[in-house]
Amino acid sequence: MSEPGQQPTNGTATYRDAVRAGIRDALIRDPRCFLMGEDVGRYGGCYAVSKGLLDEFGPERIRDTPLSESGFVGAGIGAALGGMRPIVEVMTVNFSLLCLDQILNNAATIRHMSGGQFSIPVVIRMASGAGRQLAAQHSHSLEVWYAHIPGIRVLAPATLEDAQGMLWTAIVDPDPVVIFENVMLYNMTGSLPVEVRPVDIGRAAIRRSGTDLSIVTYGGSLWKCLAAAEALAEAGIDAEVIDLRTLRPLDDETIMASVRRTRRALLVDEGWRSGSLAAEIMARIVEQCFWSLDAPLARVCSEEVPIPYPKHLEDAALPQVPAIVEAARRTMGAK
Amino acid sequence: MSEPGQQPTNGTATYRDAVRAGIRDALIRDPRCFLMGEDVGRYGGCYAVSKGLLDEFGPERIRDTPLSESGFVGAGIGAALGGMRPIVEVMTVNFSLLCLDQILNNAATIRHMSGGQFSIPVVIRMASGAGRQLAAQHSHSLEVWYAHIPGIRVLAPATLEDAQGMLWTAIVDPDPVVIFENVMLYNMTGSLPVEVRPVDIGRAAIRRSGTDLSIVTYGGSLWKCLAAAEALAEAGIDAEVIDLRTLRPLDDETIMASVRRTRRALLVDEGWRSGSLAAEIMARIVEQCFWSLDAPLARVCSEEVPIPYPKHLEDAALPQVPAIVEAARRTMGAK
Amino acid sequence: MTGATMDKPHLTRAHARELLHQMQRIRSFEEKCAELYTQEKIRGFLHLYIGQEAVAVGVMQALEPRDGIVATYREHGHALARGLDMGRVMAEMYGKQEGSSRGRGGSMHIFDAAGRFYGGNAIVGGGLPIAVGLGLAERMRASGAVCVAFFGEGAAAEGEFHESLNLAALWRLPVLFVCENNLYAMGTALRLSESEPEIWRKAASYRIAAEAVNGMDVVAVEAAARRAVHSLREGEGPFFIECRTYRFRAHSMFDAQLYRQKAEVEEWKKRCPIRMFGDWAIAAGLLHPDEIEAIGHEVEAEVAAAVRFAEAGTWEPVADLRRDVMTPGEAS
Amino acid sequence: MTGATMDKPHLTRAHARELLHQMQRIRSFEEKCAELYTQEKIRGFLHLYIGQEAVAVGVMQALEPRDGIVATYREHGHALARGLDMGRVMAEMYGKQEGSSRGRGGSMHIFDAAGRFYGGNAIVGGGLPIAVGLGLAERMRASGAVCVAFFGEGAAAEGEFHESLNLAALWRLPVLFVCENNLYAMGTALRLSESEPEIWRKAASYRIAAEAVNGMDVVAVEAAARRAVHSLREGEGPFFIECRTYRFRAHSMFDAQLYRQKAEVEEWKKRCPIRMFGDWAIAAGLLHPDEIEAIGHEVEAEVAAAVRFAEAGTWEPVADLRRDVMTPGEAS
Ligand SMILES: Cc1ncc(C[n+]2csc(CCOP(=O)(O)OP(=O)(O)O)c2C)c(N)n1
Ligand SMILES: Cc1ncc(C[n+]2csc(CCOP(=O)(O)OP(=O)(O)O)c2C)c(N)n1
Ligand SMILES: [Mg+2]
Ligand SMILES: [Mg+2]
Repeated sequence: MSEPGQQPTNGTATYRDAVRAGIRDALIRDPRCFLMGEDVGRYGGCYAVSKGLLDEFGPERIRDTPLSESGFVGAGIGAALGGMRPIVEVMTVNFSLLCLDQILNNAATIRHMSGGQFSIPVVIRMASGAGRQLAAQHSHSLEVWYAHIPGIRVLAPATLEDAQGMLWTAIVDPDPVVIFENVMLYNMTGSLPVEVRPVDIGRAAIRRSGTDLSIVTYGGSLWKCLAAAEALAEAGIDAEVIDLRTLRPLDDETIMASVRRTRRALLVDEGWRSGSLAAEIMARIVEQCFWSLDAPLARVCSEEVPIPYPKHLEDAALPQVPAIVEAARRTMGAK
Repeated sequence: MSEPGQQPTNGTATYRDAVRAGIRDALIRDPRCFLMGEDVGRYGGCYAVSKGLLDEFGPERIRDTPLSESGFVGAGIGAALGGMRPIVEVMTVNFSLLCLDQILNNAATIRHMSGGQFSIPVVIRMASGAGRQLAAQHSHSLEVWYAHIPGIRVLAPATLEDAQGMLWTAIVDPDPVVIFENVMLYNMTGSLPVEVRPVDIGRAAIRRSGTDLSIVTYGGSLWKCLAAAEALAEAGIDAEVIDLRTLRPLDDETIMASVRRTRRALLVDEGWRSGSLAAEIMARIVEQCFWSLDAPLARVCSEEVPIPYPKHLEDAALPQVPAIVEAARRTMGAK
Repeated sequence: MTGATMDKPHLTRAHARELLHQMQRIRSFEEKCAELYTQEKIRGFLHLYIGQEAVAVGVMQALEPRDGIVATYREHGHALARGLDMGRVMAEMYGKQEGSSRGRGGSMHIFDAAGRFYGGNAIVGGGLPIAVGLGLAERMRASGAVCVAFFGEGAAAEGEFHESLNLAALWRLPVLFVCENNLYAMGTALRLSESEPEIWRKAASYRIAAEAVNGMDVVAVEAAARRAVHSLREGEGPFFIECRTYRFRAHSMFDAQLYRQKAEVEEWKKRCPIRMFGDWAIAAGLLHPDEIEAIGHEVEAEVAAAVRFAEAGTWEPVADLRRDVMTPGEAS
Repeated sequence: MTGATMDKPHLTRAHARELLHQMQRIRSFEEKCAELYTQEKIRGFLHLYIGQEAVAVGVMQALEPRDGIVATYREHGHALARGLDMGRVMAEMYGKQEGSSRGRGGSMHIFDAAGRFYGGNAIVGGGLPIAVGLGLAERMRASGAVCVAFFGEGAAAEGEFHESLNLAALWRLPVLFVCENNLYAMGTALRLSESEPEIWRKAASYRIAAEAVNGMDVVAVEAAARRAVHSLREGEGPFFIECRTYRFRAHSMFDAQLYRQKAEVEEWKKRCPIRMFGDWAIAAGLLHPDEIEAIGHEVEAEVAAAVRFAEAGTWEPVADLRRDVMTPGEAS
């Protein structure tokens, strides 16, 4: 993995490779582990994440499913209840609405409803986000919905290291874990650690230290925020960039410590503005360090419109570096 | 309707009657209008809302459906596309996860994806909320998820007048409207207006005027907030209570005008805290009137736990009057 | 009830007694529950199984302890027939921490790890994919264990029914689908919910072996379940049984039953699985009336003890509210 | 392709020409699209219909202007066969505001109010309930119009397939379900997705009349669709047609086709619906080779004009970004 703070370009592996390495590692280490989802096998995964795994592990452990999101996600939950360690791939978050009932009403509640008798060690991965001109039904960023659900853990790896390491951490977690992989990151290159190690998923990461304002973000937007921070640096504004990494539970400590230092914060989130994860973080900052703030909090989110197909409109609908820079400047300028 | 500001108890009609009157009125006025959903006919509606309507309008217009949430909600969307004005009842929000794909990916996007050629004049009603000891799978408050979706309008009538009037306003709206009826309100009594009239759904309502702090809420929590305001009044704190009424789009103007006057705000929302609608309103207040605030914003939401069955634990999980009073006092006490 | 199905040679006196005893336990337990509901000891939704006892009891005979079970919100019968302790089930209905789900679940969410009893699912159809997953786990481990999913005929209209049957058949999983066709889904009659009301015929769409049995005849149900489980253990893939039955009571305690005629209910009550089996067993010389009376006493005592246990149970402290959301020791 | 189905007496020269013309329009349009995709004029997902033209063209022959259509993301063929203007469809592929959805939808979301063409749905199975609703609207108005839903065999595994077929049958709605079985759902072969791979047999579960036809034979498809639509208009309830076909190209432009053998593709290409029908029409003396050549020229000209139209099209101003989320004049 190249240094945080710059979009890595000269490495030898991609984010896709990192996810694959994480899955492969889990399959090798734990015989209870298997991968299941639409086109994970023969096709190699719709984003080529699982390419080659079928040959290595066979069709029982790299299990192509019919188009039955509720059925196979529920089956993953059931298999976890039955002692397996399934990794279920829901092709994209866009289709996850069809299995949201299973995730909310079963994965997230069975432990509680059973008075703690059962755990559901299932990992559910899905691609998320816009930017590929896939239009209104294929461009959702619904992380905030999942982050609203008690009883599950929600991860959003933004780096190769996290993409690989979080998978293993998720597998050993006794509770359901949902992992969002931003579609724009799959081709991102870097290098993979030789030794695979689980990463701590409890903490947000400061990807760039700074003193003037805290930019809090996650997933695909991280790299836009880092680019914006570079641009801001040229204008003499020293931004700190926090990568949330885990969207549920949120690492308030890291966020608040940063905001207390910088006294200003900007939230960047590819979800639609109203009801965004950015809103939740703003609420927490106001609750926990209102008196430390020197300026109103601000956010850059997606416009409240189904994502349009044409590139210029899609770009305009999503958070972009200039808008982040502009919002940061306004936050700095606020008296 | 009894005066806002006190839980009406001595009237002649219930909230359930008000919803029924609204539906009946729509069926009489517009021949394109029909009601469809699980058990709306022979059973009379799971909360007895549609009792009697089958006899009056017959099985074509009071249409019992099989247990196929995605199927019949999608059919409602299709019928709306085809020129009808369906009122679709999803028994409760808990089951609406099974049709969320239809609502997000079809109802909310077809107008946009078609470049404005098609409208979807469908009304989708659902009961929501906890408090009846129905445990983890039957006690959700997911209004915030719906309020996140561009392309739909989201209503939460808290009074008899709104329960009746909003229905008609929703019917004449050319876009999809989702209406949440809090389960704890169905038995609330009051009187119905003799003349049915559509109500304006664009504005939040100030249900109690006050000068010391703004309590912003909606639906079932309104009555708890009004009770809390009475208790606060006895302690010399004069709270303003705002009923959002429409959860999407939010009426920023009314909220901000109130907060600018009172300089303090408390959000009360029965959803789980993280990613709540309360968070969104906090974010907007911070964005729009940060400099008017004399104290950190606060919220009272549900605890982040699947709702437990026993009464004492369910009560503890939900916003209650003492917690609202307590939070308001803290907000007032904050220097 | 046909004499034919009852004339099973393996129906020993002990087994006949056991069947009757189990059905009576459910009946008496639930009659008590109805009473406790009016006393507001039990709250929330309460869905009684009265009338359908032969299904749970019949099917359970074919299962071993290693087999898994997924049921619905109408699952007291399944829980008791599976051997869960009646006191703990009753305590769960009360919401006491001595309950089988430590009180968190209530009537609709009875769970028991020891009994491999996976709930208690209150989303219609929601348990079916879970059962498929449990079957998948057994199949991948080649354990020889099976999983049974109980659900109503109303659930057959849900998309998850379709997805689950296809998955189970495609992967040849050891899942027994038991559809309890009691003719109504809340107030919706079968003819208003299914264009093909012979539910068992739907199994053909997935190439799943299926049969319909008289769900008021405990022996017929047991026989069908044994055939099915035998086939499952042989690795023949899933099996589907439609049990034709009836609920004598309302859907839940809130239901005014506007949608069905009293006469229809009375007609079905004549086929009461408990009385029918008892009468037959006496006529066949398998049980003596005294034995039946003894069963009644035994069960009354068990129910009374269960109520005492529940009454003596304790409320979980409010301070523990956030317990069991995530596994202890993990961040939440 | 059986001579039998081709020997329809109503196959006039004009109609034969029309069928070939429509299929060729789709073919040439899409070949151009593939080219434009590599030039990055068309972006996002592009799913080509090449190989399946006989299905859309055959079915559309049975429809009237008042009938509604719901298709999938692989819907260029349906849109063109329905009579949408090729220039506007191409402009939509470009994302220009002269496109049939004003550029907002792109390849997967072609809509046309005048043609009662309701998309263009990119959620597999998601269009089926919509079609049921359109059928319900017709039925409630007793309009006599019907609605057709096109979908792939992969969609048959989705819960919405099940729910939609049941609803349509239960309410006897005028919905024609056309399953285009091209043997693959992305890279998943039918045998890996369905325990009952004869999709048309599933219709029996809902008591829906069904048949399977050779989807490479435009006349067979047309004949089946005419029978079906006739039955729909008579009020006989829904109808199900499985068209056995094949896509010659990759699933989308991103697909390396690791999951199928080149030989299999070549085998199917021999059954190309356009060449087969053309050859047959010549042999039957219905069309002269010159006419076929003329069709080719005509179509090339139409495609070229469509590209010119799209190229000359304009980009919607960014200032309009929030347009068409809600109806103008309503608060949003
Ligand atoms: C998805 C879903 N929709 C609706 C309900 C409300 N509901 C609870 S039970 C029930 C009837 C189910 O009927 P059936 O499957 O036949 O089972 P039975 O109650 O007859 O045992 C309904 C509609 C629910 N719990 N879940
Ligand atoms: C609900 C859903 N799941 C997954 C996808 C991704 N996806 C797009 S097309 C496709 C294959 C569909 O196959 P089929 O229904 O046979 O249609 P075909 O592409 O062969 O025309 C898949 C899996 C989707 N769009 N929607
Ligand atoms: Mg039933
Ligand atoms: Mg296909």
